Amino acid sequence: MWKWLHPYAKGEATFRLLGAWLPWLSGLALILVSVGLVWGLFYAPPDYQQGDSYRIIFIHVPAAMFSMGAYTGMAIAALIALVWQIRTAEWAIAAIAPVGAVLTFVALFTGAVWGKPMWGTWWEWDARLTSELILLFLYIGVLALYYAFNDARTGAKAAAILSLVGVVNVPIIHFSVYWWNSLHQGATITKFSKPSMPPEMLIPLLISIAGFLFLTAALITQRLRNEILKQELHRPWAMQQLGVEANNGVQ
Amino acid sequence: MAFNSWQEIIWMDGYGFYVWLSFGVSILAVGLLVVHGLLTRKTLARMAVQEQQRQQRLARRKQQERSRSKSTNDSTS
Amino acid sequence: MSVVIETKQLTSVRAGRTLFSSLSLQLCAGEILHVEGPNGAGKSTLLRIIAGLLSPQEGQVLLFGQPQYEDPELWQRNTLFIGHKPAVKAELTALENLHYQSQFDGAEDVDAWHLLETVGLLGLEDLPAQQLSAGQQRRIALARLWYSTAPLWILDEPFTALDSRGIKLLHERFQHHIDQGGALLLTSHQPLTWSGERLQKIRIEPHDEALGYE
Amino acid sequence: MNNASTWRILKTLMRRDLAVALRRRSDVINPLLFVLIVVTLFPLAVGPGPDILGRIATGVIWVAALLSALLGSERLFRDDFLDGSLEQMVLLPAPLPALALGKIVVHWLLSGLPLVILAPLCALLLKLPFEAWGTLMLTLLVGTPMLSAMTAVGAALTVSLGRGGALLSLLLLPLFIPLLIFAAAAVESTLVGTSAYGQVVLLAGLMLLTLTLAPLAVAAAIRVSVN
Repeated sequence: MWKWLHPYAKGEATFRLLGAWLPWLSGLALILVSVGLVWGLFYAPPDYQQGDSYRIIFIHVPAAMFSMGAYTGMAIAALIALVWQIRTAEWAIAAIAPVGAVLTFVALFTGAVWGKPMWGTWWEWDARLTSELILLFLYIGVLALYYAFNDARTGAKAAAILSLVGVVNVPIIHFSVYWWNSLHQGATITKFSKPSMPPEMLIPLLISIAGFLFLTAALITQRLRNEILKQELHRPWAMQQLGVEANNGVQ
Repeated sequence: MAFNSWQEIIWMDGYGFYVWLSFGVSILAVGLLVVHGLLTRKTLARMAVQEQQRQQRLARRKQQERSRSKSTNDSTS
Repeated sequence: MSVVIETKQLTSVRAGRTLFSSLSLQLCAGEILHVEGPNGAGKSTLLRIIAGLLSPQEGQVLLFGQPQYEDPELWQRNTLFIGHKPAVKAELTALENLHYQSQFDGAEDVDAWHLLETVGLLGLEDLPAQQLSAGQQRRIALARLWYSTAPLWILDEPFTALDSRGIKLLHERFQHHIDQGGALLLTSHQPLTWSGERLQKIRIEPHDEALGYE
Repeated sequence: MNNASTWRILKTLMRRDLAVALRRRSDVINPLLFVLIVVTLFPLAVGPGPDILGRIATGVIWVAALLSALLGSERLFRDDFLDGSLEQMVLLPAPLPALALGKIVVHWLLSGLPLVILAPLCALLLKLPFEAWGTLMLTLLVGTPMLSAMTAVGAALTVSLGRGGALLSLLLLPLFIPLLIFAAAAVESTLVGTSAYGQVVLLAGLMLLTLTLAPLAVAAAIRVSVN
């Protein structure tokens, strides 16, 4: 029934709402990320085992968290798009996927760089890193499928189906990779599971996590706004937003 | 402050390269994403201009047709 | 006359372009509706929406007064759709194709040999369909019409690739169908040789709502 | 709704697909030959010593199976899409997921099942110790239906694209990972003398899950593709 409510005003209303949020989201993201990272980099004490190399955690952990979180969000958007046929949800897939992919890349890259001083190798088939790598492939798959079709609507629907198939598989993949990892190298210490972190480290980490939450939201909002404009380009309001006066035909 | 000098901050107990590489590439990646979003907006503005021109062409054509049909109607009546 | 199919305020947008908006039509038993319009106007889209392959942006389609999504099986049993592509398997013979098709349609006692002769494929019954011409493949697909009991036929360009005898044959079949109280919805660039009140026409024009025409 | 007619339509669909496939035997045989050739290449690449080959045998056979599944995936819906049978399938008065399951079953009969039968030959070529042959075949028997089902999802999503080949591998291969891990682990545990029961049961569970959910995804994807 949502479908029947203001089908034309909807894109515009969503666009304006997102526009109202965007400054707040980006502002909070900028402040919190800066505070979290500066604190983590310069003020938090060094780790007694890993020295200063552990400071990568302040980027790695939030990025890893929201790389998974964004995928879940994308799958929820996909479900809404398929069940209720809401177009904004279809566009949200295209907005979330690149953000999620970049976060996944960041988690993967920082994890690998961290691995070098820890394990002496740039790439270790660690369960978390392997999961992130597979997640990156899943994101790329969704993006590739989205843009493979000439008709944007068809591409969005296909990508939505794929996201849902993916989200069913993510826990299975996750479990299988962890299980496989324990099978092959049960003895290695996992660097991520800190039983107790002193508050001087935990607080900046939590701030950084909060910052990444807003960062993710702000990035998605920016891209979703673009996506709405792109799909509604022929409508007068969208052209006005882009600084062009629409030609409303002959009077 | 866990460090006493700039050198210490950069050196990071020997881990400086890894820490700064991680932070640098991460910030670069997110920055590129933001820039890409802004560039997309620019491209959209260009597409909007094209759309406007297309609409104008169609409108002009429609007006021509309308005035022509009006004139033929006038002459027959 | 009883209304077979009815559309209310249909709107379709494909690839950002509005093909038609607020399209309402009615088709009664014993009538033919010819959908006309230039290339790309959305004739095929309209037919595919009515057949249930596509969903419209807005509006609804009613078959015997029932909306499409309420009972898809009722819908599928009472309509017959043949699109641009004949749905003929190239690896199978004409006979096998017709056999499987009639099984799908739930037609029990179809005399496939006789039917193929009727549609002008005598002597070609057991050749793989890939050895037949486009028009002959089309005849295999159209053979469905000779046993179909579906009240509504939806045919997208049924005359494509047919020769004049094929066209005449098809016309006769259509006449039979509407005489029996069936309804027929079709697109065609061929002029239809019908006259009288049984033939309705609807024209879809390219349409740009962003300009505020109409 | 009407079970008798659904069943009749499903049977007709499967019979027709089998008939078509039997007319195009090379489509069935080529993926199997592909597996055989990949298996032949490995001893040439890593050396014919039984210790190395035995260790990598399961992995090689399974990876070859995954790749051949991709290779044969076009057969599932491509021709149907091009000749219009796919849109007619959507319009049949039967639930589309049931028909999708029918297509998956036919595909498995012609790709998965022959692979299970071919497995001993591959195991022989790769010098897999004899005691693990049974487990290998069992994992293939349980795993290949999943392979067919997932392939069907990918094929249905990409069928309307002209050349979906590379895209299809990108979409599907990450989803095959759990299958690969558990299948390899099952054979591995047989080799070290422990029971493979747990892994095989896990695989069977995954197979049931996949066979329940995949037809729904395939049906949704077909509806999008015939657009």
